[in-house]
This record gives sequence, C-alpha cells and structure tokens, in this order.
Amino acid sequence: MERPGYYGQFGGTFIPEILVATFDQLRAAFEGIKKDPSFWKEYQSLMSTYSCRPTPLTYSENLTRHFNGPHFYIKREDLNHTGAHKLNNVMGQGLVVQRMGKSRVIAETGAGQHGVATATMAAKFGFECTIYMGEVDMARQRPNVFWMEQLGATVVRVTDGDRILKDAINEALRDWATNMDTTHYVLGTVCGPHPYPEMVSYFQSIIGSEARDQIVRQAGRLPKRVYACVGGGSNALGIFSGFLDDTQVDSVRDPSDNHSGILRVKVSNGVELVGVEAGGEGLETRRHASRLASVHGSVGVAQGYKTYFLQDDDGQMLETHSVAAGLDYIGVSPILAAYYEQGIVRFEAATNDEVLAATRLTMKKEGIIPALESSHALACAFRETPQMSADDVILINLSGRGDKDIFTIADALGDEGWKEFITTKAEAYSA
Amino acid sequence: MERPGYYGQFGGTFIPEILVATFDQLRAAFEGIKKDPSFWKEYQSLMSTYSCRPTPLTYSENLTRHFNGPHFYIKREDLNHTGAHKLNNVMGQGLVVQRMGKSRVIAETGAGQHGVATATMAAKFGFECTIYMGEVDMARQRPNVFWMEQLGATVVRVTDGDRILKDAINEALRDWATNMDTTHYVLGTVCGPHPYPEMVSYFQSIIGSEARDQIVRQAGRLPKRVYACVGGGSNALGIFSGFLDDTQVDSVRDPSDNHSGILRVKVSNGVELVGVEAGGEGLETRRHASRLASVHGSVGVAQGYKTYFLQDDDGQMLETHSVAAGLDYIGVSPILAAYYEQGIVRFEAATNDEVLAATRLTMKKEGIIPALESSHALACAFRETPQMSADDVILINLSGRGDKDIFTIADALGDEGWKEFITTKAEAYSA
Amino acid sequence: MLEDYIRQRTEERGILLMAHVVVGYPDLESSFDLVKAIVSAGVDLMELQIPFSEPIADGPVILKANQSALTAGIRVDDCFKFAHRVTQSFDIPFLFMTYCNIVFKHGEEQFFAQAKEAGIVGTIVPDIPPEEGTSYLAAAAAHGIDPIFILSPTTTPERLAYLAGFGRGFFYCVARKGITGAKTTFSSELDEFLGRCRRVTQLPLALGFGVSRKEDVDFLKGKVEVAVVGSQALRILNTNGVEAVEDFFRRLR
Amino acid sequence: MLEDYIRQRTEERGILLMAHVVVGYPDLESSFDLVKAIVSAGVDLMELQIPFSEPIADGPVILKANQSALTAGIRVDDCFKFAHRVTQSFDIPFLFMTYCNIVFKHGEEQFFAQAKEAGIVGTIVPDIPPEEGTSYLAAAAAHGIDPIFILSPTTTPERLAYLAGFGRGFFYCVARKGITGAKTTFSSELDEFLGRCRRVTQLPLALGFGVSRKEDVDFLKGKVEVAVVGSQALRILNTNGVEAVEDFFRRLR
Ligand SMILES: Cc1ncc(COP(=O)(O)O)c(C=O)c1O
Ligand SMILES: Cc1ncc(COP(=O)(O)O)c(C=O)c1O
Repeated sequence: MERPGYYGQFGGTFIPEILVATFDQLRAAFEGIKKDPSFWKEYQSLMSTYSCRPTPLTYSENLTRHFNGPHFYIKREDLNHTGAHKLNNVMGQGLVVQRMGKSRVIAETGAGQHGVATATMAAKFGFECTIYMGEVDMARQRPNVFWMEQLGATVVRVTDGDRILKDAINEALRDWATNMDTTHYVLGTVCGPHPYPEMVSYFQSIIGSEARDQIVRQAGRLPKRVYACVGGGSNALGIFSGFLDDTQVDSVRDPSDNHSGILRVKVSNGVELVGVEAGGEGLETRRHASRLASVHGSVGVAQGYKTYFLQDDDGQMLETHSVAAGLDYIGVSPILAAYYEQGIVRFEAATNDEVLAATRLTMKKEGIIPALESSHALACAFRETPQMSADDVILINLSGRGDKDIFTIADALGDEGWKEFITTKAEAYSA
Repeated sequence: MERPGYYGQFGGTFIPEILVATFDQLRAAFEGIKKDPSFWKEYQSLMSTYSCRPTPLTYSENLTRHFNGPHFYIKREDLNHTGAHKLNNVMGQGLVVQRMGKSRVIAETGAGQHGVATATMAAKFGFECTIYMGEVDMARQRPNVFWMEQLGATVVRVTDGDRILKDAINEALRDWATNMDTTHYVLGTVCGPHPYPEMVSYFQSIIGSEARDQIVRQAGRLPKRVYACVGGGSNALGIFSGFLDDTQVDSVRDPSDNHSGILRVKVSNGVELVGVEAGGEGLETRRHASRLASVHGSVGVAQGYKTYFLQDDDGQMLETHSVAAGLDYIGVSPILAAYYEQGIVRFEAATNDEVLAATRLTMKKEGIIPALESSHALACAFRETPQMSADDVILINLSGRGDKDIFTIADALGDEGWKEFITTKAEAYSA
Repeated sequence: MLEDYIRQRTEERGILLMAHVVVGYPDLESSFDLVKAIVSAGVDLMELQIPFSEPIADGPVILKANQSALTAGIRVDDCFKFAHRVTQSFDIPFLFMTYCNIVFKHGEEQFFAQAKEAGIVGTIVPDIPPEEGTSYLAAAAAHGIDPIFILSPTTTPERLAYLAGFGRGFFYCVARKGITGAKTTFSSELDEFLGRCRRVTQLPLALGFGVSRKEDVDFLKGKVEVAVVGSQALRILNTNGVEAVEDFFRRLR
Repeated sequence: MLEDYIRQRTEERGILLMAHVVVGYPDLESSFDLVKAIVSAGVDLMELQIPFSEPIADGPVILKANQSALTAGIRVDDCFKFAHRVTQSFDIPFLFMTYCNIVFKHGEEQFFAQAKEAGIVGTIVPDIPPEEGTSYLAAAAAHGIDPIFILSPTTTPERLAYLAGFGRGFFYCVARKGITGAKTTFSSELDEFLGRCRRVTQLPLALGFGVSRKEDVDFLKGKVEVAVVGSQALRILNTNGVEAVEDFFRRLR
C-alpha cells in the first residue's frame, strides 16, 4: 500500500514544522468531508446555483467537418462563473474553510484566474482575502488584479524570486506559516503538499463525472481520447477522473528508462487520456513549461511535494515559458507524475504558435473563445486528427474562456486596432 | 382584437416598400416555427448544449443580510455563453435563418454585446456576418470589436448621425434593403418592426419560464417584485413573461393623463414587475435614456415601429446618455410601452452613480461582476428594499456580466493601477 | 392636379425630371437659391425633403444633408415656410418628402393642413406603407394632397395590385434594391418591373434611385413619365456648387 | 560531538551564539570574510545556507540573499568547497542549512558523504519532516552528521515527543509562528513552549527567529543553550558591511 498522500513515488508533505498542525487540521477536515454523505450534495447544489453546473458538453460540428472527423465534443468549463474550472476547486475549499471555522483565505495566482476565483469565493462566503501575485504577472494580467480588488481582495505584489507564480506560492506559504490560526491557504491546483493534490482533484472530479455521463448520452459511446491542458493539472485530473476506469494500459513505460520523454504505451481499446503541456517556443529551445512531455524535467522536491520539475542539476528551478500564464509553472501534479510513469496518461506539448492557430480556428469555427491554456488541448487534438478515423469521438476539456486573454491575444496577433485603442486611452489618461 | 404586430397603440411595421417582401418571409418563417412543436425543443437543446441553459438562480444571502431583507434571488443570465442574455435571441434567430435558407447575417451593436453574440452565432451556424457599429461606440467598446473580428465578422464603422446604436440600426436597415435575398437582419432587442418585438421576446421568454420554476422551487413561493433593466427591453420582457399571469393590476394608469411620468398603479397582491431604465446623470439633467420613467419621452415612429422615444417636438431624436452603453437607446419595446400604459410594468430609473455603487456592492458581497446594464436593476432593488419586509422574496434579472465593462468601470472608479497599466502598455506599443 | 400635370407635360417633353432638395441644407437661403437654379434649368417637379434624424431609406449623401440641416437648427415649421416661399415663387409642383415621425409628431391633420396652405401637392413618406397609413391617407385626402406610394422590384404582383388602390398623382418606382445614392445599372430587368407596374395602374410612373446621367434619362424616355434625380445633384452641389447643379440639370434632358 | 560541544561551551559561556551565512552572498570571497569576522567576534556555531531557488521557510532578507547568490552563479559544489575551506580555517562547528531539493537532487548518500568530507557536523533542512526523511536520516546517520529538527510553538505535545526521537545534536526551536526575519516579542509564552520542549528531550535547545539584540540574548540565557541570529546580521551586512557584523556579534553577549 502507498503511504497516504503518495502516488507512486510522488507527492508527500515536505513542509516546515510550523505548518504541520495546520496540515493535520486540514487533512482531518477533508477526511470528514469525504465521509460525510451530505457534503457532495451541498457542494453540487452550491455549484449548480452559484455557477452553472453541470456545465454543458458541446458537439462541435464545424471542427468535426473541418478536419473530416473525429467527432469533437467540448466540455464547457469556460461557462463556469468567473470563466474557468478554477471555481470548482475554490468553492469546494470554501466549504472546507467554513467547516474549519476560519475567517481568512489566501491564495497564489499566476494568470490571475485562480486569484479572481478565490476572491469571488471569499466574497460569497464572507471571508477576508489576500492574493499573492508575482510582480511580473501583475503587470501582464492587470485586468484580473483590478477585478480581485473590486471583489474585495487585497492583492500583494511579490517582488522576490522570478516574481511569477512559483514565487507567489512561496509567499503565500510564508503568510500561512504566520497566520494559520485564522487563515486557510486556497491552493489553486492539484500540486503542493498532501492533502492538496487529493482535495483539489476531488473537487475537480465533478468535471469528469459529468462529462462521462454527457458523452455517453450525447455521442452514444465513450470517447477514443480525452484531451486536457496541464498546468498544475487540476482541469486535466478533473476530466480524466471520469474515465480512469475506462483506460486500458497494455504495455507500460519502462521504469528503468529514466525519463526519456518517449512513452511506450499502447492503449489498444480503452479511452486514451492525453495531457497537453506548454511547449512555449518549442521544446528544443528549452523555452517551455513541459515537465513531462519534454526531456528537461526531472524528479525533485519543492513547494512541499515531490514531482517532476523543470530544474537544473543542482535542483534549482528553471525559468519557464508559455504564452498561457496558467501553464507557466515549474511543477506538475504528483498524481499526474504517477500516471505518467504508469502509462495511464500520455503527455504532449503544444507550442505557442500552434496554440494561437488553434485559438483562431476555434473562434471562427465554433464561436468559442478558448483560454490560451485550454487551446493547448485543442491544438494537440487538431494535430492528432489524422491519427483518428472520421467516426471516432474525442472529448476536449475547455478549461476556461479567453476574454481575459485579450491583451495577450491581441498582442500575439499584432492587432493594430487594439494598439490604437490602447494608445488613445493612454493619451486620454495623461491629458 | 389588436392588429398583428400591435400592442395597444404601439408596434407596427413602418418599413420602406423594398423590405415588405422580406418581412413577409420572416413573419412566415417565425409563424412556422411557433406552430412547429419540435422547434422549441430544438432551441432548448441548442441552448443547453452550446450555452448553459437553464441558467442558475442564485440566492444572494449576503445582499439579503446586508439590507435586512428582502430575500434576493438573482437570475444568472451573465453565465450564458458570451456573457449575456443576448445569446438567447441570436441563437433563436440563427435557427430561423437556417430555415429560411439564408447565408448571411447582419446586426447592429451598441455596447458590442449583441455584436459579439451575433458573430458567435454566425460562426456556429457557418453564416457570413457583418456588424454595424457607430464610430463612437467602436472607440468605447474596442474589446468587443476585437472579438467580433476574431470570431470572423466584418465590423463596419458607422460614421453618420450620432455614430451610436441608433445610427448602426439605420445602417443595418440600409444594408438589408440591398441584400435581403441572402441576408437576415438579426435585430438585438424587442424593438423594430413586427415581427421583431414578438420574435425576440419569444426567444427571451426562456428566461422567465425557467426563472418562475426555479424561484417557486428554491424560495417556495413567487417573488413580490421582479426587477430588470430596460434598454430595448429584451431581458426585461424575457423575465417578465414568466410572471405575466401572476400580476394583478388593480387601478390602471389614467390613459388621458398624457405621459405625466407618474404611474398610478397599485399592485396589491400579485407579482410586481419593475423595469429600470438608464437615469444617466439624473432625470432632471435630461442627460439620460429614460423613455418611460422620465417625462421626456413621447410617442413617435422611428426605425420601423411606434413607441415612446426620446425626441424633440419636431420628432427629431435626442441624444441619450448612460454609463451603460447597452441602455443608451432612444426607443423602447412597443410591448413594454403597452405594458407601461396598461400599468402591468412599473418603470423606474437608476442614475450612473447609483449604478456604480450597486456594482461595487454586488461584487464585494456576492462575488458577481454585473454588467453596468444589469446593475440598473440591482440599484433600483437596493433603493426599494425599505419598502419591503424582511421575508419578502424578490427576483432580479442579471442580464450580463461586467468583465466587458472593465474600461468603463475602471474609468468610473478612477483606478490608478489600471491607468498605469494602460499607459505602460501604450508605451510598449510605441517603442 | 398632379396626375394631369404630369401627363400633359410628358406629352410636351417626352420625359419629365423630378429633383430632390433637402430643405435647410446647408441653410435655408442656399436651399432657396438651389431650388431657383434647378427650376430655371427646366426641371418639372420637385421633392422638398423635411430633414429627419433617422432617415432609414436614404443613402449616405442625403443622410449627411439631413443631419447637417438639423445640426444647423432647421425646424419643421421652417420647412413649411420654405415650401410656401418656393411654391409662391416658382411655377412647378412641389412635394414633401419626409419620414413618418415628422408627420406623426406634427399631427397628420395639422401636417396636411399646413402643407396645403404652403402649396404642396404631394407627399412621399417611405416608411408609411398603406397598412400603417389609415389616418395619413385620410388627412391627405381631406386636404387634397396626393400621397405618393413607392413600388419596388421586390414587390409581389399581388401587393402591386394592392398598392395600386392607394395611388394618387403618380407612383414612385425604385429602380433596384437598396437605398438612395448607389449606382444603378439600367437593364431589361427594369423593363420587366415597369411592365408589372403598368399592369396594375394607369397612373404615371416616376423612376428613381441611381439616375445620374443623360444616358439614364434617355434610356428611361418612353418607359416612365418622370426620372427622379436625387443624390447625384446633391453630390454636385457639395463639390461644385449651385451653378454646377443648374448646369447638370440643363444637360440632363 | 555537537551535543557535547554545546553542553561544555554553554557551561563556559552561559549561552552560545549561532550565526547564519548564505554561502556565496554576495560572492564566495565575501562570504569567507564574513565567516572570519563572525568567528573572530566569538560566535560558537554557524549555519552555512546552501542557496535554493524556492526557500519557503525564509523571510525576505534571507530569500533575497539566496536569489542573489544563485544569480551570481553559485553551485552546490561551490558550497561544499566553501565548507571545506571554513572548517579548515576556523575551529567552531559548521552546519549546513538548506532545502530538501538540494539534498535530494544531489543524492542523499552523496550529499552527506561530501558534507562529511567538508567537515560539516550537522544539517538543518526545514522542509524535511521525519516522516519524509527516511533516507535522509539514514544517510546522515551513516556519515555521523547530526540532522537537526525544528520544534515550533504550534507543535502538539504528541508530536514533540515523536520528533524528540529523531533528535541529534540539538533542537532548533522557533520562537514564534512565521518565517525568518520578522520581529519577535519574547514573552512568558516562550517559557511555556520551551518547557514543553524540555519535557520531551534531553538535547540542548537553540532558539531562533527574531533574535536581534543583546536584550534578546540576555532574556534567553538560562532558557536555551543557543541563541540563533539570522536575518538581523544579514541586514547589518547589507547596510553597514562586514565590520559592522563583527561588531554586532561582539556586543550581542
Ligand atoms: C483556463 C485555465 N486552464 C488551465 C489552467 C492550468 O491549471 P490546471 O492545470 O491546474 O488546470 C489555468 C490556470 O490558471 C487556467 O486559468
Ligand atoms: C448585459 C446587457 N443587459 C441589458 C442590455 C439591454 O438590452 P435589453 O433591454 O434588450 O435587454 C444589454 C444591451 O446591450 C446588455 O448587453
């Protein structure tokens, strides 16, 4: 038997002593919730009245036709309140905080999406809220900063380290080590020390259980492949969790093969799960955030847990790169690291260029503006269409909507009208 | 019996001869749909797989507590795909276009919300799409212009007239008069010549029929009042339609009283319907867009239909003003004008200042970012809480989300961080 | 009577010309000079457009003139006065062209009474189809003013017959889909459309939308009684001034 | 042996001082000078921090020093060489302070072998609780290096007893919640906490987090064997240079 909090060799609880009691408390609260038959009902009811769960499954006829198949089905997490799957997690943790009787929440944020979701949850539950955000990310994602503040949160600018997501996590942990009595740390993804990976994937599993029902009902059968983008891994684990019993791993990756990057798995019959990481400017450039799909990741321990990280030989974390801020992270869920080694999930990378092309195509063909993160899943699916037959069914998790990315998308496309608009705005401000 | 297309003295089909045949065709198509028992099912199925209908009804505990009652229930049209109730209408019209075998759609847009919705619908249905938008609105609402273009639409800058919504409507009508063979005009609200008011309210009635079921189920009874903002009137009619049979009009407004602005209606028992128009800088300043709640509106005929307009003695349309672009329109639904005269709906105005305060409160208390349009309904409900008892139930239609309004809201709040961000962005562009 | 005037004059001249002037554009005095110039160029009828803020049936050139007249402060009463002055000064029939709301807000009865007083003989209101025109038609009839209706190539034969029943003075046929001011290619399709019109009415036909050259007028001779010239004259006014307009009309026939 | 050294020296000096140095900050030569200065100020023990990119238990001052040493290019092997040099040069015990990943990536066995060779006598790794430390503990034991564990005011009595079982050399007690570098108000609550620690272990106790003035050290005399000074010395180094640090330590006891 694995130790609790471990997934294969991954996971664990590598935390400073000062936080041990707090983690004990959290673990106990989470265990209580899992055992309480009323809890999931309460959670579902909250999510169906405050957000729009079950989120729909959209059949994408035009993409299907464009590629001559397979049949594209898209799980619409973008329709969630606040625009992404992130809400599933924070609302669940909100209920946990309520049960623990705490009054303050803190969170890290990179893209700002999790920060907005947490600020939203805090407003709804009446908690005090502080969000840690790297200075670099704050500059890139100002709209989200504005909304967090409007929602009543204090946004703290993190000026240490690379001033991005990982540094915000460190800073949040530091706050927590000081204020654990009143404060819960709302971690945003299936990473971090136990019980976070388990707890966050527990809440996100609502995606997969809905999606499996829906696709069986709407398409009449299981999908051949399920695609999801992988930052920390929460939306991926969320949707994958509905199909774990449907996978068939025939030949497992050679464990002695020390992370060659080539996964020798054949899924002959079952549902194939595909996690898509940020390929950034291309794996060969090393400017990416692919911990598993590239050969540049290696096992390490940081931010409280063991997994594959992008790090150097000394164990110092590397800079990561992606057009999608939400995928731009050094580590990956320990649960996914285990699935990687067990051959349960195949990992791929999509480059920034592929992602922008996929975003464009999806907007034009389906009238859906995907988040750049989510477009990684689309891009990989598009690339792999030739491998599938016209009547195969595939499922893509659209983790979030892309409105929030307007500055990034407009910049990436070099839109002149947008530049002109911003310039005029700025002139009006300085007048 | 009223003439078809008339509501009391309002409505009608005041169109150039060139468009008569096109309207005949549209009316016939719409009649066909109403008679076809499978149509509503098809529509509902589309809306539940492409958008997230039924949209939730959220109980707003914190607002309820903040005001010491009444119990606030919020209908979440903001969770619709593309972020507002506008999608209900355009998807319905999309199905109509499909049945008519046309291949191109055109639309006017002010705030950009209806333009984005139409561009989205066109992408999904595979139609060519042209959106007319006033030059002034384009400058204010650039993000929506960007998305419309990304969704594959051509956005035409309207430089005539006041260069706002009404001018975009005129321009769309001109396009239509030329291209009616291939083209359908997707009007965005319950205005315009027959059958638009009826057709758009038919599609929007999905809001009200859901909301009535939901509030009876969730609150255990009917609401005392239903609040909705009124631009053209589509979201208002959408939600009101569910409660028309529940209203009780005891004493009707004196029809000889020529638009005194004071409505002598007492709703003793039934559900009271409240439409909230844009009070702009205050009714007394005349810088507003209140056609019914102010004494400045009068009956006229423009853009193909008869209703209350903001116009001068000669019948020339006046400039309108509102912080919410979507309410900034000269006319109002002929159906609502009739309800106004019949005392079925009470009309109020909310000023820009009240609206911004309501927006702020709703963000902080409920974690919901309302569109500035929708905040008019909230603002009026907040103002009227003292008139109600703590255990009354009220229903507010949250027609859309406010992310799209970031430039407006940030400006209205004078947010320094935002200004700095835009200035830095502009500098980067000019570098 | 307008109908008789057109018939007689057509016999004399082969085809008549109807011009279009936006009252108060760029100002009332200039409008008067324009009317004068056009009349002296030999034009046979004239539409006086009362500006409206939402002229949905007009193209950009006329639209801008409407807007600019309104911005300059023109009022409906100014237009009545203007009409009175020109009908007193010039000996051709003048019609009002405007939109429904101008008539409606003024009060239909009042509008036609004043129009009559001003010497106006007909009205063209593109956004009042007969179905919406009960009181408009009644008021026109009461004051002996001809309400001119529009026939379009998209109008069905049944509807042509229906519209024919409301005709007074003449019918205004539009040469093509669309709005004023765009180019029209005059072709045999047009013959076919005019044939359909002739089948339902004995009244004279005017044809407008896109008439801009002598060739157009020549082409129409024998097909319709009146060629209507709108945007093109306005364009010439905007670029070359009132004498050029006079010259333009002089050479048109 | 570390434990014996502390006991004996405490008898002589009443209370010992442990200093903290980030290796390679601002560069290796300066680090060496800093160690030299601190030793000559009479400090009794020293933590050498091997910089890590994600030092979650450190506050802003030490965090920045970590970052800046890494930016300057410091490698783990440099830290071993540096340790070797200082243990050869100065006659007090040196410990490594770092984070789990540095040990893990280096290989635990290899890490402790090299640490031993470098003359290191103990390790402080705040993100390896004993539950996660099986191989870490084994490697430390194999090479006779003391793994120092941390006791905190939030640690339950049961867990204190559990941790006591893993203690070697001494325990590092943290004076309060939070991270390094913030202010601490030393109070009777602290006595109570130290009492709980004494109840579970015979080993000497060191106390850190917020020790920054002679008064703090005086207050701790008789309560713990070692006062740990970290961020305050680094702050002085940053603002007033190495001599000021030496002076600071000289006046501290
Ligand atoms: C829309 C969206 N998708 C995906 C992610 C990546 O996170 P995860 O891998 O935990 O789903 C983010 C993170 O911010 C996100 O905003
Ligand atoms: C969010 C939102 N609410 C309301 C309106 C007003 O339109 P209507 O009165 O037709 O609902 C608009 C129009 O753009 C809108 O975008």
